[in-house]
Amino acid sequence: GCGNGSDGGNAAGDGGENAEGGKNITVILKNSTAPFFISMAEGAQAAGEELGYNVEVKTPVDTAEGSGNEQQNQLCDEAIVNGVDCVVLCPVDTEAIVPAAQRIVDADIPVVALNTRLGDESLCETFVGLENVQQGYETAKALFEKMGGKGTLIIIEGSTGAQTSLDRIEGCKKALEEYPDIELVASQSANYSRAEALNVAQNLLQSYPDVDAFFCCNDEMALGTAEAVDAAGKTGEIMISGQDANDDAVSALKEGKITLTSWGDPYMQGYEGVVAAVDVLEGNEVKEFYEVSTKVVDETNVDSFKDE
Amino acid sequence: MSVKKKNQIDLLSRFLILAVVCVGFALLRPEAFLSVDNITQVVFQQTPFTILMAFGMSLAIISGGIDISMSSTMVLSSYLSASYFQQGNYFMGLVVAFGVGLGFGLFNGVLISKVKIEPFIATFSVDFMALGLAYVVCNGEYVYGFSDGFRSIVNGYLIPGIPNVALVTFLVFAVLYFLTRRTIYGRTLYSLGHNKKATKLSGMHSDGVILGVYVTNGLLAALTGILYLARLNAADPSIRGTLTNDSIASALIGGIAFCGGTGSVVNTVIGSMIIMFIRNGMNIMGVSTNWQQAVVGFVILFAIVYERVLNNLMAKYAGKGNK
Amino acid sequence: MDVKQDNVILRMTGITKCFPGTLALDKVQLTCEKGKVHILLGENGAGKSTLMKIISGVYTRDEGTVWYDGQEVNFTNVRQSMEAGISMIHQELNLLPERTIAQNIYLGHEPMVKGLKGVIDYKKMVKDSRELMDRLGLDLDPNILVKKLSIAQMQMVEVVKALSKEVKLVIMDEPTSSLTDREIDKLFEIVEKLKRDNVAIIYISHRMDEIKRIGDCVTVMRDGQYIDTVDVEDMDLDTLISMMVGRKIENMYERHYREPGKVIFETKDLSGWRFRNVNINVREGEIVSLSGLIGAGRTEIAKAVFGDEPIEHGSYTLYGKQITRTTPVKSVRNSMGYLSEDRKAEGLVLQMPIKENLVAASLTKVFKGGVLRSGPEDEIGKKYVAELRIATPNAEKLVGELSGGNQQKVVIGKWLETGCKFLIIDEPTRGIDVGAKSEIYKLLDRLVGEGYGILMISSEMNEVIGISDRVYVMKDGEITGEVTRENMTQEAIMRFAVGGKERAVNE
Amino acid sequence: MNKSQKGGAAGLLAGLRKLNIPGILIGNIVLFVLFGLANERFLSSYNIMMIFRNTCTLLMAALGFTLVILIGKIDMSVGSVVSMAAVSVVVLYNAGVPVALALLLPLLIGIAVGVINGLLIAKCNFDFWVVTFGMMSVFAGLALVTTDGNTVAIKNDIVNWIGNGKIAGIYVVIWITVILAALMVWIQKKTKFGYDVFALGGSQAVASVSGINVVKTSIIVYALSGLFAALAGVLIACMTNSGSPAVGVDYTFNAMAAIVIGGTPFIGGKGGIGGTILGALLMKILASGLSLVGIPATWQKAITGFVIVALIIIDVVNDHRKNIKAQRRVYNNVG
Ligand SMILES: Nc1ncnc2c1ncn2[C@@H]1O[C@H](COP(=O)(O)OP(=O)(O)OP(=O)(O)O)[C@@H](O)[C@H]1O
Ligand SMILES: Nc1ncnc2c1ncn2[C@@H]1O[C@H](COP(=O)(O)OP(=O)(O)OP(=O)(O)O)[C@@H](O)[C@H]1O
Ligand SMILES: [Mg+2]
Ligand SMILES: [Mg+2]
Repeated sequence: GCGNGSDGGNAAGDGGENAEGGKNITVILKNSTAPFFISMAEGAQAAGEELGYNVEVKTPVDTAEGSGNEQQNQLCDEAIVNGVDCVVLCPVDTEAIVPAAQRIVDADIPVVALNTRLGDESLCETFVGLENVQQGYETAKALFEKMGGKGTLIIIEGSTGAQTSLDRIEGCKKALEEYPDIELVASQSANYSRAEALNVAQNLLQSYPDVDAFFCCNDEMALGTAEAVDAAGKTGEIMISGQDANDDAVSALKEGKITLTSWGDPYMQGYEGVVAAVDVLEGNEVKEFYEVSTKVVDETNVDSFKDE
Repeated sequence: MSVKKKNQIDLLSRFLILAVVCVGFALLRPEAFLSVDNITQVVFQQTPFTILMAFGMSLAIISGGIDISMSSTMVLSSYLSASYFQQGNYFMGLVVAFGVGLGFGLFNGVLISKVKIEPFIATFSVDFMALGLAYVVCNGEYVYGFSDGFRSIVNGYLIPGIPNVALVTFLVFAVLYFLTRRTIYGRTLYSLGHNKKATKLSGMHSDGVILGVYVTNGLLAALTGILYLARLNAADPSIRGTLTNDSIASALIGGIAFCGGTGSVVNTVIGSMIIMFIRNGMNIMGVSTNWQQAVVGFVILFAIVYERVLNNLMAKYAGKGNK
Repeated sequence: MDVKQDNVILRMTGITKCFPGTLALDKVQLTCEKGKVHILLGENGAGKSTLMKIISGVYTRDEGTVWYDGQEVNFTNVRQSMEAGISMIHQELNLLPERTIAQNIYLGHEPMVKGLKGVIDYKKMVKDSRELMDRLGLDLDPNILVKKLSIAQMQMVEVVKALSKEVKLVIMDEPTSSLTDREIDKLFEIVEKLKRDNVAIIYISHRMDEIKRIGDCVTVMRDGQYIDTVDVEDMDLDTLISMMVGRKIENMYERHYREPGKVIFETKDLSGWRFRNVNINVREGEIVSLSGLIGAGRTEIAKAVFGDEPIEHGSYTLYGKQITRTTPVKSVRNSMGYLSEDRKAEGLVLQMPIKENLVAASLTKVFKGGVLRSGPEDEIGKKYVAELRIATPNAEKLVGELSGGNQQKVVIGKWLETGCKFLIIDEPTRGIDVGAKSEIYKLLDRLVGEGYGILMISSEMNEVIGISDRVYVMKDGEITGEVTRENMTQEAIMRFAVGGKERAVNE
Repeated sequence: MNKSQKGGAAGLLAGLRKLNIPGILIGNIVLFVLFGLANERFLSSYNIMMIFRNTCTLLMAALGFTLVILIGKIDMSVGSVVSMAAVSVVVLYNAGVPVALALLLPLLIGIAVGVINGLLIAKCNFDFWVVTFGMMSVFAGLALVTTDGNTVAIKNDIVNWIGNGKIAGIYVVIWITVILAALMVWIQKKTKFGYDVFALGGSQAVASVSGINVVKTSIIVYALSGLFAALAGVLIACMTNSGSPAVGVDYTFNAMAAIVIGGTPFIGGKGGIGGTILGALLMKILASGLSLVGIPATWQKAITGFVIVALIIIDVVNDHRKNIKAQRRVYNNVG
């Protein structure tokens, strides 16, 4: 790609600068309703304001698996049509987005990958985000420590095939290797949904009433699982870990319904994503990977983790 | 064979499928599946939500239509009412929730009965509207944490041993069964499913009943939404999930024919139970979630073939009896 | 009856056909000759259509043999019989409303582009249809959609369709049930021409007057059984009818005329989609007929009055109540009944039991306070099955399993049960056998005796003249004349129906 | 008649009415103009090509499906076949199957699903909703199982060329879709098979007493529905260089919507593929336009719903008006 911030030619043949004269950055996220991504969008917008760039955040209309990628494809083309200067892309589907990313690159628009990697990493200037594997690993490790290094574990997976979910499971399994006394007894998907997690966890609790902990691939499912555990009257006995530290999960953590979660700071991810894009546009040197730190949140730092 | 008898046999055959599913899992994992806890949990806590939504789908199908907007109406109404319930303003919560349900139900009903739009396309568009508005309203602000008082409408026990949500579902079932089987409303509903024109020309309130069906569905969606708030302790757009598909599947597996005019809410209950027990059993067995949908599909196909075989056997038997 | 072997085109013997629950045909035989019109006679449900459908391959027989054109055949689908030169006009209209006349005429045997199998030559199709229609005297554009035609025109298109291929045997199953005299004449001309071309014709009709007009020989069937085959010349109609019904029917059109009472129904300049400025009235104890050619707009009046179609101008009074806008619900409440011309699509719910159809228009009686009491429903079912002599073991049977005449009785029962006093009946005996007809006429007579006012729409002249007190005649949406019982003749009615107002007045 | 002489807008409108342009086409044009006015980039050649490109897969899935609806039935399994085909291309290729076969075998899967549907429905007389819904569940599940839920990438030049290459400046997928759509329109309008489809939709009874082989025609219709759904899946695999088991989820309902908006009602027997093309286009124009003129994603769904309802209402009202007019015309002509 071209990292020098020139307008470049693009397929629509239009100049990239808008009326106010600032440069345009389009940020394409996965969805418009999850708190995680709304926070990310806010971060991106804030960075744009600070740095004097026009940041436009676009998301697919449907949050369901099926249409997400198709609609992101359309948004990529729209960015080309609008002749923006840089695209910050957080793909729903790592692999399926590659041709669309290729089209952006072919139109001489640089791409910054955000939060989730691209299937073909050569297409992006840089990746801003966190290592989900690492996040999963650290969360799992913290959970296992709390379990005292032994006991039984159930994994509640996200939507089958979702990259984030796969990575977090991989991280968890890596941690499992270090704790030979912890036994993984079951692993089932609840499609990132609170309602489904509630049913799945209830069902699994029938099979494994003595399970010691649930490792859930996001907070929504952790909250669903917490309700199942609560219904079984085992709150506090069974540990539950989530991911993302969204507001509901933080409340639940304070109530003691879930044990821990981890914070990937979506606001910072969005912010850093735009900063990286600006770096690219201004010709500054960019690293291959801007890592946003993750933090395990438990009852000790639940009130302060965002300030640190 | 009289209609009544044939319906009874159909129903019985669906019961048998349910029994086979249950016995199968019971043999495979008796200790987990057969526990009283597990069965009551599936029947009293998980199935009610599917059943309530599937009731609506069934009413629409019996009347010769379909309603795919219910799950989105449910999401929207639960969102809009959630904060009232959280603040303890139950009155406003109920007004808002049922108001939204009523509004969308009326809208559907008018589009279908007065404007004469096909039920699929009408409810398809309304589904877009309701879900779209839910996205707009929600805007990432989930509502979490309800008082124990509120949550007890699901988890509490007015009658020992039976959670309130099951009680509510049973009441809805009883009302709907009565409505569809014992009242003018029901008679018109079934008549409509078979022949709209003749129903209208007999001076029955056909438009009114169609309107009634979709309004009922809106209200059912609102009710389910409130129950979900209490069960999940949160308002969450992902609850929509696969409910539309599940409710169609419940009606189909339960034996409600899509051409309209046949089946009853009893079929719906059985259909929902079959699906939920399959889910439960497969979770318990630790089978990958990916297989669940395929298995539900196989059961649907199995059910029709099996029913055909049964019917043929019955006909043969009846034929012999006649000779 | 001796039959010259080489002249025989079709010979069926020992044909048996069983449907679940009914033995539709029991060892039936039939022999047809080239260039002859063979009439098939029998009550509703006697098995006539079933036998014909076996010939044309719609159904397959259970037992028996069929010789056709010199060899034994067993058609298992319609295509085979079509290719063998058999063509059938079915009892129901078999047209596609959304397709053009040409497409309907050549449905199933469309002309192909030369050298390209499977590609249709629409131009040729239109040209051929036009020729064919010209030949048969049907003046229509082959490119218009069939849904725009009147029922009579559709029926004529059916005839054209049947003759659009090389035929040796034409089966006509009640082709005239919805035709008026003018089209019937046209049809019979065609039949004569076919006879001259040495084509064999099997003809089914419930209109007894047609037997003598075109028939050569008659086969009578009853309850799925073969009764006899006779030459038309050798037989008088009454004997044929008693052979067919199994009893004698005396005085088909039995009416006890009385002095009519007060006016109960009166329209004032009523206009609607396809009629205008209609002024008619019906008095207590009267059967008033609306006559006219098919498509004159009579059904539209009935539908507008009942509330199924809008009234655009004018109004009507019913029992002193003035009505300008109504719906079926209100009409039933206003004590009106409407027996529609299409009983299967509009009158009955075929998949529901007899008793439930019987109470369909008076649900409040069996649903006290909206809730079902099963007692009254069963009683009503039993009552009408007995009273109207509906041929069924019980009132639980699905209406769809009844024969046409019995279905019609259920519809009548439905309206009787409402206790309405004003009844509009549209083609009450269409497709119904003589036996059932005479019973229906008796019933109507009884009803007016009890003070009912009846407005009857009928295309069958005999029945109009036979049982009505007065006749209004319509043409093209307007009432062109009124004929009273004193001067009620076919000619008087036809003059208004064909000529319209001016001519009738001038003469 | 006076009206058209008056000229001006009223005359133009009256003239347009006479042309009898379907509401859906007017809807398309109106949207095009509106979006064009709101943002001139909407009318850029790149964007228009992208709208066409985006329409391809939806239209492809709807092509065969339209025939199913024309015969008065439904095929709920379309979406699952789309997914299954997309996944199969990738899995087959990655398992070492030659690329041509990897692209063709999934089509056979589609045809097989269609034939099974057709046999169960037309031959064995099972309810078409139940059968196709069952098949939907089965194949949605199998697609998930095949890749264990993952999206799998495919790296092959031919595949990429089909999905992302161009001929004469226009995407290959657009060529393929246009050619197949044209072929289907031709088949539907000009061939015996097309005639039979309309006959079946008008009435099965009429078709069968007119000597049309109902069973065979139904099976072919379902097979085509499966084939085109599979084609859509294959195209998706080519366009995204990957196969994902969830890609087809929304295709069934979206295709149904495109078909119904396009003027083919569920009762069958009228309408046709021409309308479906416009219907599919309309859905994609809406999606692209709403986003391009800056309507927030959260609002787009609701607005799409409103537009569909509005269009359908216009259609229904129009139809109704035409019906009344036809009734009157008959009466005036006769009188
Ligand atoms: N498809 C069918 N399934 C079951 N029973 C049938 C079917 N078709 C006809 N029957 C029964 O077979 C018997 C003969 O019917 P058919 O239609 O041949 O009578 P028909 O002589 O043509 O009477 P109509 O004068 O009323 O037309 C009737 O009892 C009818 O109910
Ligand atoms: N010439 C026509 N053009 C279009 N539709 C017609 C025509 N004639 C009749 N129809 C329609 O066909 C249906 C049946 O018509 P039918 O042939 O019974 O004539 P009708 O107008 O109802 O008058 P009548 O009852 O006097 O025969 C009616 O609903 C009518 O709308
Ligand atoms: Mg008959
Ligand atoms: Mg009429």
